[in-house]
Amino acid sequence: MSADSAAPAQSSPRRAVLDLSGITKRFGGTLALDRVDLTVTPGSVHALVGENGAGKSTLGKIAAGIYTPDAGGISVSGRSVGRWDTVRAQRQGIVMIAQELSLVRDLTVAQNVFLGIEEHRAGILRRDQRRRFAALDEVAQFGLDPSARLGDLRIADQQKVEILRALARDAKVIVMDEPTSSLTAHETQRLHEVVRRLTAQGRSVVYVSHFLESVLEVSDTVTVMRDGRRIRTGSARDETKRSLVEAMLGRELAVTFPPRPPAPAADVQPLLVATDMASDNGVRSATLAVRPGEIVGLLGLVGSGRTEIARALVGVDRVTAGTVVLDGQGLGRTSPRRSRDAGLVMVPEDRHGQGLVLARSMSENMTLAFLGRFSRWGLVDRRRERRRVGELVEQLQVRPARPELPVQGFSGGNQQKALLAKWLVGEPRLVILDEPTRGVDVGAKFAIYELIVALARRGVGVLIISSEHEEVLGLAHRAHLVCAGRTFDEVDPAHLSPEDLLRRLFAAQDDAAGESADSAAGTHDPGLGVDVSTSHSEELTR
Amino acid sequence: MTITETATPARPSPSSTPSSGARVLAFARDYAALVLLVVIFVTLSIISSSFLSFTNIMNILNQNTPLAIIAVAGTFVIISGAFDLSTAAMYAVASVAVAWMATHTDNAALALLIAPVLGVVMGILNGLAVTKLHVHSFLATLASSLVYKAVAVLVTGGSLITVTTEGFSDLGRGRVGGVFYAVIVLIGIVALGSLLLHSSVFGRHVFAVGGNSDAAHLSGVRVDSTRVTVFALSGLAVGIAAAIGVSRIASGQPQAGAGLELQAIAAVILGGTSIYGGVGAVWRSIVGVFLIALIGNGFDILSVNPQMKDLVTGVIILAAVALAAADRRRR
Amino acid sequence: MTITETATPARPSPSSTPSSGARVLAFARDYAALVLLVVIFVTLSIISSSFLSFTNIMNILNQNTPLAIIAVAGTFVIISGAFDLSTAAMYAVASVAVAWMATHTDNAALALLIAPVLGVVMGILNGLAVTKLHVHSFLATLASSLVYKAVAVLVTGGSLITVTTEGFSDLGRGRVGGVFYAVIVLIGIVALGSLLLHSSVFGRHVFAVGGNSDAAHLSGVRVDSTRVTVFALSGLAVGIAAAIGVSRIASGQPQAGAGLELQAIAAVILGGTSIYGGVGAVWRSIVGVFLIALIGNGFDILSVNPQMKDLVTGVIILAAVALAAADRRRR
Amino acid sequence: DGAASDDGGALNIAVLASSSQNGYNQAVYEGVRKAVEASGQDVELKLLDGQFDSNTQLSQMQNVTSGDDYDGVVVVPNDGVSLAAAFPLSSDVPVVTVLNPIGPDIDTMTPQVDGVVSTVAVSPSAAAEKQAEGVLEHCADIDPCKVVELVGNLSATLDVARKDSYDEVLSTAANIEVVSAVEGQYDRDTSLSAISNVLQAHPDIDVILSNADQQTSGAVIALQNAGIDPASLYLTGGGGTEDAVAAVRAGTWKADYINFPVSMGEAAAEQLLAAIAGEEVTEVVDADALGGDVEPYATAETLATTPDFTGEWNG
Ligand SMILES: Nc1ncnc2c1ncn2[C@@H]1O[C@H](COP(=O)(O)OP(=O)(O)OP(=O)(O)O)[C@@H](O)[C@H]1O
Ligand SMILES: Nc1ncnc2c1ncn2[C@@H]1O[C@H](COP(=O)(O)OP(=O)(O)OP(=O)(O)O)[C@@H](O)[C@H]1O
Ligand SMILES: [Mg+2]
Ligand SMILES: [Mg+2]
Repeated sequence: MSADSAAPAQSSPRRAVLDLSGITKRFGGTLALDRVDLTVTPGSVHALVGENGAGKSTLGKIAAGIYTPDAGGISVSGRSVGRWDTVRAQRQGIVMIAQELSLVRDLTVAQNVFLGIEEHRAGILRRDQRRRFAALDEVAQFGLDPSARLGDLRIADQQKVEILRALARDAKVIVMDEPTSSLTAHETQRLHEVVRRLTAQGRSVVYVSHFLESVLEVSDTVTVMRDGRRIRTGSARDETKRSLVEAMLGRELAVTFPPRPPAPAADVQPLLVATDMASDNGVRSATLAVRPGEIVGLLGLVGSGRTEIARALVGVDRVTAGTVVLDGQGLGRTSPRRSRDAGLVMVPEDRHGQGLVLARSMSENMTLAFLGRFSRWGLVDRRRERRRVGELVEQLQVRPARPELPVQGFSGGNQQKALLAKWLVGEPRLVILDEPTRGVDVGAKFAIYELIVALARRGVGVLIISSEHEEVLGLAHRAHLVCAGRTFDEVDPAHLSPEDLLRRLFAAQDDAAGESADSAAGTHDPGLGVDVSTSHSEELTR
Repeated sequence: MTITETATPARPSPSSTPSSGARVLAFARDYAALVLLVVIFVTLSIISSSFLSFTNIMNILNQNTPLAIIAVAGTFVIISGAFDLSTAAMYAVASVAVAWMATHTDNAALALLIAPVLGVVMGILNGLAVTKLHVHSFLATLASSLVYKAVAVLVTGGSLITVTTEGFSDLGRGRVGGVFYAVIVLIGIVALGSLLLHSSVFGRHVFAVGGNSDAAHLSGVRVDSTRVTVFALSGLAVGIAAAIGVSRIASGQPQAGAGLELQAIAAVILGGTSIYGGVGAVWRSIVGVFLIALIGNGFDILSVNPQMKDLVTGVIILAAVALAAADRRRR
Repeated sequence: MTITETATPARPSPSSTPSSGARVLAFARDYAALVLLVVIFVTLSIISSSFLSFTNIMNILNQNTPLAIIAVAGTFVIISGAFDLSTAAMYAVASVAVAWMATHTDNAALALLIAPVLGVVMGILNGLAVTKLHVHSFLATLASSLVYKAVAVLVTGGSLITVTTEGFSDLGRGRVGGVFYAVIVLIGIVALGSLLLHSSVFGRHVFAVGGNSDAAHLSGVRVDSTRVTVFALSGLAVGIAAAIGVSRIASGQPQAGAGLELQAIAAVILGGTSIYGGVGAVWRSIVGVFLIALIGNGFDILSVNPQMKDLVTGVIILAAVALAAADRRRR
Repeated sequence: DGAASDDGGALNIAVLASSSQNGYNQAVYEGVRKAVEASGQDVELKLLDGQFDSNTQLSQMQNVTSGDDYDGVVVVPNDGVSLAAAFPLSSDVPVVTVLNPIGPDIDTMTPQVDGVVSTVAVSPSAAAEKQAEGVLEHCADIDPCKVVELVGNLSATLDVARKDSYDEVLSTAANIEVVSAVEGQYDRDTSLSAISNVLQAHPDIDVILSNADQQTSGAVIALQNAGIDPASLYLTGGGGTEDAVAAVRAGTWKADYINFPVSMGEAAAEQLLAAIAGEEVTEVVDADALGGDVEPYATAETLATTPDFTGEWNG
């Protein structure tokens, strides 16, 4: 896409490029949107904020033609649209980056990006996709390999593919629904640069996010939603994080971390000790320990292997070297089942892929892992189940509080809450939380922080992984730094600034790259192939 | 944990006010096959005086007992995200084995008992093929059905084994108070199957495996053994069905059961159990079986050209499906 | 400008420096059916002196042309994430229609042409049933196949129509330079099918729809019309196959093609196309068809007890599948 | 519906086809209809489709004989052994069976179970033996005489019995060599493939012994494809379809075992009407005798004596 091609050609710059009026949408008994208006002007960033289930994604999907509204009108560049679906929306220049990744795993990166807009001659594909991809990447600078199979990419990279796909469409309006939920702060900055470049070309962005700092930084206008209604729309300059939170939640909230529980004494016998652990999925050497009542963080860049360490600890991946000791007992060959029975559980980061059974009710999902506690002679005791689920729904503020509904109908944040609840049901002794607050609104985020702290107070060990490094820095007693599948240092989060942390992580990554260049003659090594062609130091100094 | 949320504005109450028209539509969608079953039942009662009689209803139930039993277990298989295309072949093996045993031991009970035992063994083999070879059940059971069928043919050399053993036909033909034993067995199996699927831990695991096997695995569900058990159940059901069927016709042959596999799957899906796995119910499969059975019975008791039967059956299946899709925009 | 993320550790890439043993395994996994095809081919060449001759190879090709043509289109259907269980019924309708037309118009070309036309029409109807009724293709095509089959029966009253029209059998039996016309048609269809699937925009969309229809929809791919087109292609292929088949045996009957539907699906999956959709290739289906065909040919020329054929076929399918699963942990 | 009473004296007769979608069954039904019309009685016929399934047909037999809806039944058993399970019937409705006997022995034509008043059939083994005897005769001067057996379906009782009879008869002649036995599945295409394949290994066969006309038709195409004149072999089939009769007259086939399904239907209906009327019934109607002057084990010579006969069905 070229920079000068899509300058909007209307007379008045104030005329709306996209105008939604009186949009109402109902799902079964839930009123997701109630007469919502939204006006997007050319060359601007319009942010949507609101707590989980407020209706932001639904509104975005209606704009992009994914859902049909029950009532209300849509007009593009002043003209009211008739039938509205994704094909028509794209033709009119409205595209969406959906909150839940929606890509074709078995196609390549480039094939995904250009899906639906392939260049062809008489229906036969042209072969110069690389050139086209390179031109696109010029803008975004994500540096993805266009011929990599999508399913082999890590989640953060998949999210970049989603972004590229939207950019490739030469759209007038891009709806970005939580585009940065898997991105690091660094990548988020890059995305914001892209957004600014787009608006400079006269394009518009609808930006949905729970990261209120990002919202304030990048947007021109902010619309606050609550319970399917628009609360207010105003200039971002007039808002503060505090004012947004208040409008979203209808109450005030101190957006900080709850006080850390007291750290256990150093001589307390650790619950879990991993020594030089390696796995068949990329962990090369992990050494860490978690004591009862202790919150331990794993800090690393995207793809550093934090998730893989967690997977190996609970037995999803096979441990190939080193030892894992739980309660002073070697675990031997583990499986998620054995870990669970021993009180060691993991909340996975990919809630759709590995977390939830989407077609089943929230209640069934919550009790799945610990069904034994709700059953006798192999039969489920529904009363006991209902009572416990009710407590958790209440505690985690699930909206709507109807756990009997299929979990797929819940908003992203509420699904995340269900995922947490699923593992808390069984009162585990050690919890590994992988990105526990992804897609969760500020209010619920705070609730989850409190929950984590409360767990630790009760003597549960917590191992937390988050790409929002501040979360780890704000909650953990200790943290291990991770790079290239290795834990290489231990830090005191209370005395580490995010900037220092990033510097150390990048430095370690460069070392790892150099080291593997020395050890392997080729560009890959068998355990964790590392491409040595570029270094990050330049990146950091920019 | 203490975040209290006092200032939350009232939310739309969960069951808030869908119109009555919408409610009818939603009902039709969820219970399409049942609705059609009732419609056909009432229609047949009106247009044929022979339809609504105890013996006719009993006949319909009795005739479809083997298929219904297989469909009950098939519900588990499909909910777990798999197919069992080998039910017809397992039926053939079980039939032949029962007949062979009966003629060789002259012990009816022993002979009939071998069917469920063999069924479970074949089902477990299916399950192992699926889980150990990591192959989709469609292909695995298609292959195993070739093998099983061939075994049935080789055992008998292709011919039929007639059974004259005393008491052998009691199971298939006997009744108490006008009700066939077989129908009583079916009712028992439906009750047990429903309990197992909808109220047991195992049933929950079946739903979870079919809905998202990765999530199930991470939750500590023994995914592979759940799968194997489901196939074993299917084999067990086929064995019981075969015992009833062979007992009824007092002969076993390798062609027995031909076509059962697709009929059973069709009945399960027609009832509304999702072919994608993770969603379904035992009663739905029973509705599916008897919806098709009623059409067949109607053709038999009305003087209509039987060549039209398939046409009508096809159209009614599509109607059920269209009804279920009413109001649905996207899948 | 710097490309930033290249230094992130890549996951163990599947093709990075594996040992030669691992490479053999990986090859076996990806080309399991092909490997077995070659093994069986070589074995038959050694143990039977009649196997490896031009006429025998030509025979095998020729005999399986209809199935292979259907499997080529079936590849599209399965990659798009669907099933077409109505191919046998469409084959029956097309057969009967061709024979009827031939005897009534005495124009061979016209009669043969009606088969692909009817096939496309029936295919489109299947596609519409699947997309408009939002029903899984398994059930939709099962239902439509009942309807189609019934139509074929009603047209002929169940009996056979013998065709004596001049030149009618040229398509099925004629050859040029020893090569059957039908085989040439097949080669053309394989070439066109490969081009369409692997190099065209439509083919790309078929993969996308099968891989993740939501993503395809979000990308602005016309998912429904892609689906309908895929079913239309299946109907077209069945029509061409039926024209060849009927031309060859100079007669049409409603039983024609029985069993084709499962054979075609089995061949496609056996070749290695994923039943989950999104992954596959045309050549794989051809391998699947001829793998099974070689087994049949072997039995016929070796004079082995034909009752063993199914057993051997089943075992070889399982072997292919086990080979493909070698080294694979998770599906 | 009460039968005789409600319909003002009309008789209700059920025809249980093994499959209503099959040409042979249709021909039998047509014969039944003809005979009923010829009788001048007021008769309602009801055709039921057994879907080639033993259990379905068993249920249908039980259904039509459980009440007083029907006055009589003509059945083409899908499997006469399994169908015996329906007997004794719960009412004394007379049953006439066509094509196969009902009872444990598929070669015993005299009624084996109570309720069957007449059997219109021939013993399959006897018919197969006669076919094989034709081969013996043809092979008398050929040594070795290479025979291919093309049998319907070797997982079906009747076809297994036929093959056994073939083998038994053919084994009596030392010069006869059965080089291959393949399944034809009553289908032209399947037989075409099977014989094409066999010809690769045995291009010099002398005889194709098939139990069904469809299969022989397929074999003819295979021979033609291989450049072999079908008339140079001894080809035989079974069924007496129009195509087969024409082929035997033309000399392409040497023989065919002719069935008379329409006449069999007629005979069955006649016997049934007699039974209903309380008249004397012929327990065993030899189906081979129903062709009148037409010799069932037909060759070009025997057919020459009945130039008008074209076959009673096609399928
Ligand atoms: N497909 C659906 N089926 C049923 N209910 C739905 C569906 N999609 C959304 N809802 C409901 O609509 C409401 C709004 O959901 P939506 O996804 O728009 O929230 P959101 O503002 O994007 O929340 P989050 O921040 O958690 O992503 C929720 O109550 C949700 O349960
Ligand atoms: N090839 C693969 N095999 C198994 N699991 C994989 C594979 N690729 C990705 N995953 C899983 O997908 C998820 C996302 O992985 P990803 O590499 O994006 O992790 P991350 O969160 O970005 O970084 P980190 O490894 O530091 O946690 C993880 O659960 C990971 O285990
Ligand atoms: Mg959302
Ligand atoms: Mg991670």
